[in-house]
Amino acid sequence: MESVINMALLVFLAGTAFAILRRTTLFSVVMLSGVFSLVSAALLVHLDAVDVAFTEAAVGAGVSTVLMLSTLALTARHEAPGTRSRAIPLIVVFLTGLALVYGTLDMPRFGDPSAPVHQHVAPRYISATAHEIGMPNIVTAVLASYRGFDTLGEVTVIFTAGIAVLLLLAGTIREPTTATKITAMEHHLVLRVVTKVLIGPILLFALYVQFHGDYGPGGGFQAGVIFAAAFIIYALVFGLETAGNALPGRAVRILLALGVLIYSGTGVVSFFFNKNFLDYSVLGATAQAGQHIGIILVEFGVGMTVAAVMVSTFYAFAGQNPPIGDEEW
Amino acid sequence: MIALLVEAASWTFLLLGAFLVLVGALGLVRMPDFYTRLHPAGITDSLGADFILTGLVLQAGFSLVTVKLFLIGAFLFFTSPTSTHAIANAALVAGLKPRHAVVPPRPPEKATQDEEAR
Amino acid sequence: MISAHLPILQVIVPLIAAPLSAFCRRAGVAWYLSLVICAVSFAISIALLIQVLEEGHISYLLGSWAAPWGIEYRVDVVNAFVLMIISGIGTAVLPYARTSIAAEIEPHNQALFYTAYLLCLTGLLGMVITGDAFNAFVFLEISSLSTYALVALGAGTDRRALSAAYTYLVMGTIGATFFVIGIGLVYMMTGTLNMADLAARLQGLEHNRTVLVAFAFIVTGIGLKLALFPMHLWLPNAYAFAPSAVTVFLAATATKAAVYLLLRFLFTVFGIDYHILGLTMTWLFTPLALAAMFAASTVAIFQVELKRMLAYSSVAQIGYMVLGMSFLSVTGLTATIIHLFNHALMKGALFMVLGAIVLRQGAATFNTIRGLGRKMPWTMAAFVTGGLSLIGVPLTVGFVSKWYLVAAALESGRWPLAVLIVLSSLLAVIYVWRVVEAAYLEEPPADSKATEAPLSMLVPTWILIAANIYFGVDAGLTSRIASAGARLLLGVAQ
Amino acid sequence: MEFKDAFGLFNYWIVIVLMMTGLYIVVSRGNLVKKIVGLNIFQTSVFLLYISMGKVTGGTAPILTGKPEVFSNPLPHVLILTAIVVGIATTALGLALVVRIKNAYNSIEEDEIQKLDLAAENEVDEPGARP
Amino acid sequence: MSGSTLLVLSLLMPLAGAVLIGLAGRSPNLREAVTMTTAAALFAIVIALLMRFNAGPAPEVMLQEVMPGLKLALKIEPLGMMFAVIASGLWIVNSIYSIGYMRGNKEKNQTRFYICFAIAIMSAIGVAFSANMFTLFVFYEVLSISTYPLVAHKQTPEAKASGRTYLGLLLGTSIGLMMVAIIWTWVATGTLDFTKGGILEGKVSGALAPLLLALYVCGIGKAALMPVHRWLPAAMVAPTPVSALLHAVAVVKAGVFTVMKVAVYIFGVDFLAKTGAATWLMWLAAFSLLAASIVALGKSNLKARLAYSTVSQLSYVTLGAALATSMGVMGGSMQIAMHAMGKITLFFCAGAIYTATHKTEIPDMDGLGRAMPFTYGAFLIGALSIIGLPPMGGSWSKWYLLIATADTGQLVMMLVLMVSSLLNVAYLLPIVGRGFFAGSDAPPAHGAVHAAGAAPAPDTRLRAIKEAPLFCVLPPCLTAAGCIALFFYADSLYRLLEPITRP
Amino acid sequence: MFAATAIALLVAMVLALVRLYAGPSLYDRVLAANSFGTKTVLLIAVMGFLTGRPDFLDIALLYALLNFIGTIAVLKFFRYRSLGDAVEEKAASRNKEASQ
Amino acid sequence: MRLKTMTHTLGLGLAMFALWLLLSGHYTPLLLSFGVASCALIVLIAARLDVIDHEAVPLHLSFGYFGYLAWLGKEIAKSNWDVAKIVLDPKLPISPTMVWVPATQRTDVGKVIYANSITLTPGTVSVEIEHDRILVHAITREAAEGLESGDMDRRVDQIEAR
Repeated sequence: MESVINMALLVFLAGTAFAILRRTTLFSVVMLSGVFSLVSAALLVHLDAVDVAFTEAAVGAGVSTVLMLSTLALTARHEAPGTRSRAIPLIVVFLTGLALVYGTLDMPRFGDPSAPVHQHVAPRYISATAHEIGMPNIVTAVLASYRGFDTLGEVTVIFTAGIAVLLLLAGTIREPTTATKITAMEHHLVLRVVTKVLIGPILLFALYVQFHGDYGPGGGFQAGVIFAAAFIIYALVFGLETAGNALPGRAVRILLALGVLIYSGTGVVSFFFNKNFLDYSVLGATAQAGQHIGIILVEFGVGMTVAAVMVSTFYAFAGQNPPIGDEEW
Repeated sequence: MIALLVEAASWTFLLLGAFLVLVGALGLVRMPDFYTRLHPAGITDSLGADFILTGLVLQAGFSLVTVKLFLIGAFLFFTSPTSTHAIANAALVAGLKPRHAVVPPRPPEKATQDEEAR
Repeated sequence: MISAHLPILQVIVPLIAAPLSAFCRRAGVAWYLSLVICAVSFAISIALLIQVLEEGHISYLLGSWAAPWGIEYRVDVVNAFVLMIISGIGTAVLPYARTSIAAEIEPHNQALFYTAYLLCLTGLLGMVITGDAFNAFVFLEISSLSTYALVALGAGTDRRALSAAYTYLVMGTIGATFFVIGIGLVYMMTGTLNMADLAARLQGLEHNRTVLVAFAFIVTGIGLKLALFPMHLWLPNAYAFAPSAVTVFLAATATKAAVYLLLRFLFTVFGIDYHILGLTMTWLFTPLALAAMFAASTVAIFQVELKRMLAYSSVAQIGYMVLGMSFLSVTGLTATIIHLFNHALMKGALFMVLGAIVLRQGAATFNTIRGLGRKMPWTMAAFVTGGLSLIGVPLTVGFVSKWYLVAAALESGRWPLAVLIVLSSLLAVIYVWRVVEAAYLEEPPADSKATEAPLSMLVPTWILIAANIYFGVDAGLTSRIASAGARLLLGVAQ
Repeated sequence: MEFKDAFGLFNYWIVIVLMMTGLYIVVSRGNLVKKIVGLNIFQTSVFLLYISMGKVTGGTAPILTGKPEVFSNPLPHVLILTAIVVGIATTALGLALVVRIKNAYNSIEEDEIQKLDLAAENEVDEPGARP
Repeated sequence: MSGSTLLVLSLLMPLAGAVLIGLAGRSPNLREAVTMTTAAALFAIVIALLMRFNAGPAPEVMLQEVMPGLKLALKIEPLGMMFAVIASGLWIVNSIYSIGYMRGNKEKNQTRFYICFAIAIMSAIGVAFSANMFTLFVFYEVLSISTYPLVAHKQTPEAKASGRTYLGLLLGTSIGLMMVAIIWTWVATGTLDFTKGGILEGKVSGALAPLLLALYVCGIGKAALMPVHRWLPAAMVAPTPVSALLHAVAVVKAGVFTVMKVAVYIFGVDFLAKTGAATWLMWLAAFSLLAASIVALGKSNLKARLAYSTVSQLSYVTLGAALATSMGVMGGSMQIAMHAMGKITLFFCAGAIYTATHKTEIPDMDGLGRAMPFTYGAFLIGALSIIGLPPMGGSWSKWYLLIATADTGQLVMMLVLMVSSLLNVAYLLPIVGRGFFAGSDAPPAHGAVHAAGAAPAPDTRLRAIKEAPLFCVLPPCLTAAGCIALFFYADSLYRLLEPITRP
Repeated sequence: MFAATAIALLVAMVLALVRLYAGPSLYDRVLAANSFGTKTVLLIAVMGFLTGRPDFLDIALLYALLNFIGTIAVLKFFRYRSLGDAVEEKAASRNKEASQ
Repeated sequence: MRLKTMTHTLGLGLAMFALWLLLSGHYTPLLLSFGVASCALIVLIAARLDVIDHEAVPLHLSFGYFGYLAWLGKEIAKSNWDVAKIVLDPKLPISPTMVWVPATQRTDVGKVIYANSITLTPGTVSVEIEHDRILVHAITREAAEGLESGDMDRRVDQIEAR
């Protein structure tokens, strides 16, 4: 049964990928790519990677789609018919694929418990997390503590992206005009009411995910995305200007940086106890408690930066002047 | 005994739900135009989803899982008609004409109870 | 106490400074902060290098988790040297950047520019210092992402910066993804990500096909990042249209970090005994390096825009570095490592000169430099000196590199290669001399109002030029370090 | 190779097909948005490759339940979490670039942009030309 | 002052001169005074060094260890000492001449000219005193680069093209071939020091030795051996003092000097003789010698003819080295000095003619000798020296070379030398002859075209011509005298060089 | 039984994909994508039970949420050609036409 | 702050905390305090976003709402069955119709509930909402007529107690 679902989802993915290749309407492409993420997230759940699935769904199906749609709104709807030769790319890709297939021949079989990956390093995480970190979610433990520095890097990556988007787009954000309110969807009765009702629960869900990352799937990153989603939906329905008044871009920029500082600051604290960077064990009475506090702190930093980056990126994209001129859909 | 009953009920719900979802999807493919496709899609969203979730709730017994299943259900209950309405509305506004129905003309205004939007 | 934490401070000092600088509203404040931070970073790298030279390698456990379970920073003479190059250039660029950036970038972006700059520095330092394969990827991406943005900032003067940045982004991401695939495959066969641990566990897997493919993907991935011919197509435009200060920084550091990564993976992770290594070197790296040296230099000759000309020259120079590795000998690797340093010095200086010309003339083409030898004597003198270094004239660093490279070729008995190496450097004579001719032997246009570049740009330029000469006249230190690094990589006793 | 063996690799093969489809979209299409989509697919497929290798048959998600169970390997999950973030960061940046390119060139087709760039390059030769 | 200080000073002096010239650029008189003073001071230093060298142990100094084992070092040995004396001595004369020529022709960018000139002299001295092949290579390159602005001095398209050829060939061959050869030597022997008897023996197999020698000799583009001689005629567009510098003072001399050094101190005469590595070189030199002479015969441009003459004469030096005997080495080395003195005279004269009349073509110069007796007299002496007739210095070098061919039994070579001398006579003496005797009444054949127009009558034309300015005429007279002096004082030169020919 | 449900959902997903690919109008695609999303939510919920770890419903919840936001974004995109506050003449005029 | 807003705020906070307790499943002091902090934060943000009003916190709906839900469930089941039959019928017996139906609710929330109820019952989809009427697309004539009877409209009216 498991392999049937597995296969089915994989085939879905392949089908979707081919569809993306074939379609020239960019809108379809974007929708299909959202579906691709959604299916791969389902597959990730199936492969026991719940945290990853959580993230992939939030990112691939959520954030990417919104960003791509904004881009489409500002650029073009159709792909121009290709003029370039496709033989060379095909050959290159085919050879690359062939190389990879060749590489699979010596791989351990799928799901093989005796594969080398399951023999070294990972078993220790599984066996030691309970007493060293003291939280059920091993992924969070590894993410935030054993390989906490990777995650600091990850936060820096997302911070970089936030800064980069600001650098690229902040200069072309349009000044709000008096007419802007018209296009807020406020007059859309159903949307307005439902959104108002949902914002609270969405925010709550975000914070729930933020603080329960130790116990189940989730954590700062996912929480940040959901948190930002609440703002995005608010901005979609009530207009960017309203959203900007409630949460100004400058404040977002501060939060953006603050998150990274919280994370790295948590690491720096260890210095004062003459411990290595990111050694949380000094933060609490016992090493385990220290780890727990440390992880909560860094996850908080992650969440803050991620949410701020998402919001500021959305602001930057949505605030662009759409090009003049139209083309038929 | 009770357990067996619950099990049986859960099966029924799940299978019924699965059936409805399938029917909905089939309808989505079969129906001739956009507006008619909205209806079978609604099957999946409403009863299909609810049945499956109910079946799962019965499996889970009363626990945190139940709460979450319930929340999913509630969320879908709120959002799915909203989305459907929004899509339909967008299509109409954009000028997509139903193929098998005429958009009736706007009846004359009855009263001027304006300023509804806040 | 602080000296125990030097390895991590090397990375987190700029990392923490980056968000701090994002708070700065005024570009000037951000600039001061960046300058101080870069200087500190440079000091740290020098301290690390000294420490490493005295004590051998340093290992720093992040979060105090023991090595294969946690992430380890592992500093040895090779990466300490590269760290020094990166942070040194990073510091040298800043005084220069202030004037240059103020002229080339839209005002509202100037403050954030320094944040991106610090992030780029963080990324480069992080990917070089780390002893963990995946961590290297993460920091590689930090540097890449910030680089894309920095390159795109050139749009303030030329829109082509945007398309260049885009191409760079696509190619860079493909490269990074290949790298990740490769790491995934080796992880699959070994269960570890720590480089030293990987090296140990890859023993006995020499003929494993998965590992072989992993090798291929890692090499290709890094190859894309370091613009190994023919995967260099992103580089010329990216360098040509980025803001001048960014070009200086990138040309002098970015590919260096990638070359380092390649060295690390080839020699430390897969190891000199890896059966396919020799074949790869002989049949892949040597021809590609030669092709880079000749094709890119030839293309450089026909460029009108000087930045792009030097960018192509960089591709050729990367060919030298790769060729050095391909000899698999101490001398060859010494050539590669020392050329990392030397090339940073000469390209840094040359691009600085071009930046100064851009500042005064609006662009650096053969058209705008006519007669500049008289109008901007110091600037052009710097160009000539740097150009001589690029050609490999004695008493410049370029000569030192070439010396080791040719010696390596002759040592290995492949003397035709030696001839090819010097022949390709003759191509450099042609393109450098085109500039010299235009600047000195042509009269400036009558209405030319060009004046000498400001001191803030001249001084860093001449510092690098002086370094070009100094390390060309006294290459004892650099060649000792480089050869120690080469021995380390090859596992030869000192 | 036995059938069972081949089946054990089948998962990987499909993942490879996915990766290559993504890569093909990137290298063969000229539309800048579609390229980004292709990159996304490429990267997502790589994520699947990692996660596939972490899967243990009969295992379960690496969240301790207090019961002795077989867990799938948590490390690939951690790595991929990071990689996903990198992916979205790249996508956001790429799309921002596309928007700027559209503003500057009024096109998001690589071929047209190259043509415009080439024209600009040829202009440089003319005296006094400033790009 | 110690010998090593003097050595360093011999490099610093022209360098300091260059800097001072740059500073004094605003005032031509001051600038030229600085040049002259520097030249004189340098000559004094070199002479002091010569005396010290004759008196005791050779002064040496280590400047800098560039790479482990690779040193920048100076050391005096006979050949270098001779070269240094020639270069520094002729610089004085050349400076005087430059002042006259540059002012007379109102050249632009004179400051650049003098600066580059000083640097070129500095590098020539460096080449002369190099203690190892690396140091020599360094100065060799500096010399190439510093003379480039001199060659391209006029900045006309033609000058630029010549500059390109000049630099391209010199840098190309030196980096492309000589550097490989040097590194090869380094890899094979681990040293680059100039050592009596050579360093390669036993380190490089006999089969590879010719190849290595080929890399060296072809790499030394400045020696203008036939396939790589193109730069030399091309460089004729430069002002005449530059030509003098190139042909006599520094550049080509540095080239053949390097060939000599390589033959004597890197390969070692014995090693060359034993392996026969230089046999091909001997034939190439012979070919180059004759071919260049024949080409020279066909050139009607005076400077071009002199240039090809240089190509030919330089081959004598190479031939001397290639003969691989002590007499050959002696003859070749002497030829460096003798040719320098002779050729500089000829170029000075050519320049003087140009300054006075703006004529460059030999057929146009009929009868000029009568108007410019000093110039033509000097020219005659220089020509005779080049040809190798007593009582001019040039006869000694030819003599030793002949002995060498006889020693080694290379009768063909002996024949070549003789034929070459005849050719020398054929392309040099007619110039003098026409200067004094031709065209006294009739307008020159080639001048017919312009005589047809408003050109003044030949007599008035000739009468209008006077000797070039004093600064242009005095130097050739001095060097012509030098040619004669060298004949009588060749003995001291012989004694100076004698140690290198001893095994 | 979970398996049967899962398979039914998978088949339904295929059908939704067919509609998504076939279109023909863009609204059909949005509808199909939305419907696909709902099915994924259900599938994940079921899969949680199938693998015996039903405590991953957070993910399903997240999907439901994102599905909603995605749809709203798409619609806004259609209607105003921008996710911001752009005033778009054509959309406004279309609006008028449609309502008359 | 007016009393009404106060109650709404309080209502939101309490509702959120209840939701937290339901979701959390971990009742340690640490997490409970996180819960309280979270709810406070949400209320703060909601206030800043200006979404605390009777629409976001529909306290004014009477308990009749739950009765209505039950009725709606029944209706949904019925119409599901109808549409399923149509889909499975090889002839596809549809007769798409669009009609305006009156919406007599006083508040927007009421109208939204009505419109969403229409959409939730398969066979009818609300396409546009005007001041006092809703444009409905029905898959069959019968479904449209069922709505036009006004039964659902009235029931929604009733739950608007205040």
